[in-house]
Amino acid sequence: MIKVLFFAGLREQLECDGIEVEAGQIATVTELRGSLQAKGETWSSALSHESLQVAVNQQLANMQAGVKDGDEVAFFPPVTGG
Amino acid sequence: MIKVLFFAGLREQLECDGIEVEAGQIATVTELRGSLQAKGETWSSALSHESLQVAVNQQLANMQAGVKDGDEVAFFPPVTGG
Amino acid sequence: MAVDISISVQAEGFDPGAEYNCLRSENYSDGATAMFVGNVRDFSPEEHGDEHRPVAVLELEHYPGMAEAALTDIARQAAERWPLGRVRLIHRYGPLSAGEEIVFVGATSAHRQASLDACTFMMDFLKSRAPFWKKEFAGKESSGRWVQARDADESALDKW
Amino acid sequence: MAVDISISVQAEGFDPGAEYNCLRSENYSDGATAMFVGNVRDFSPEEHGDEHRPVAVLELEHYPGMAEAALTDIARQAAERWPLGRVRLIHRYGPLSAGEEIVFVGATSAHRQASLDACTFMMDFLKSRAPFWKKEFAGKESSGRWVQARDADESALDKW
Repeated sequence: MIKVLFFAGLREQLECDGIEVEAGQIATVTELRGSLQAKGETWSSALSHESLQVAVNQQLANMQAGVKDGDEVAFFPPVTGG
Repeated sequence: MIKVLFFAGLREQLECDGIEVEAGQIATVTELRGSLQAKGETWSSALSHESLQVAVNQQLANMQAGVKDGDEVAFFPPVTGG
Repeated sequence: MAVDISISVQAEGFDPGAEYNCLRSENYSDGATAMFVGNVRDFSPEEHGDEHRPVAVLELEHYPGMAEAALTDIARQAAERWPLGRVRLIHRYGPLSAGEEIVFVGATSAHRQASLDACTFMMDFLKSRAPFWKKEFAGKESSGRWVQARDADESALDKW
Repeated sequence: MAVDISISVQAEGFDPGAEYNCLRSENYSDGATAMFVGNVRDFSPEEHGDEHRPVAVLELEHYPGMAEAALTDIARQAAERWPLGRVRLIHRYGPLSAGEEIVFVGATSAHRQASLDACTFMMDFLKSRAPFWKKEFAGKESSGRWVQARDADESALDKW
């Protein structure tokens, strides 16, 4: 399984903190995102934002990054701390 | 009279905190310095250092700056505070 | 000489004076200490021409685990670039009132420019690379508004 | 909006935590506070290849009157260049022991970069334009050595 987390505005839009996704054929963040977008209109739209950020195993990554069973992947809007 | 002050290493070399100088024909810092250098070997040498700094009425100035009766002129080495 | 790095991600407040004392305690080799503190403002500057909106409460969301990792990484990067003695980073999360401290960045060095540059560098990276998100509330009853990331914060990284 | 500038040239010590509190007190508009503190090191780095010399006491001489004027001028220059809320400069004189605070520079602003740049600017000018001179003593019995001005401090002004 891949553990998927959502933060901030994205978490609110999806009304979801996180879900577990079967790794199956998923090899990249892009593929993971695609499988989530298939869940419906809200997911498709929320995860298509061009400023969408991603972290794989708590490290900032890009959409081409590889993912595998056991990974933790987080999606979130641009950060605004500091 | 012109009030002349010396600080730090220069004060120590001259063994003098400050003196009063008759304004007379003195119109610039250079002329004031020349009249002080006439006081002897120690003064001549100490005041000829190329890094010598000067302030006129508590504002940094250069050797060409004008001086007149009633002014306060200070000579000192490069500052090292902060 | 190993750099002494200390990171906290916490809900509790902190005391910048006490943090200064920790940076200085028994530290006789570093003559320079630079610090930056970020506090909650009572208004939100609008980038797009609206009037300033009042802010009573700022809610800070974070990504536990990654937040600590990101701060540690930022501090290590600073320690690789400048000769630092001690580095301290604190970032709070949860609800904060106007005036409260959000973030502390401190660095000691033998060189003033190194300590100041390191603080600027760490704040720049923290703004654009650490997983924290701010939501502003004008009052207790109001619904919040997520703070939007500023292009200027992303481009601030270009200078490093 | 007038900048709130506060200058002290003093023999007594100061508490950076208390200075921070003054910069922040009732200040809800400036989200950014940058500070720099300079402390007495227990050694003198030799620029010319000698070994580090121990320093037990640093004696700071100053030009009373001009010192205050120079600090005020530096703070005003900073306030003209950046949108600052409050500026605080403290410089001590007299004998100081290793570890003691020498100088404090603090600035608040709505913008982090402004507060950090202002502190760097003020330290750079303070180093090369304020009438203070340091003399180092290795111990109570030893004769002192005047600290030599560094070319790097003068050239640090070029960036402004």
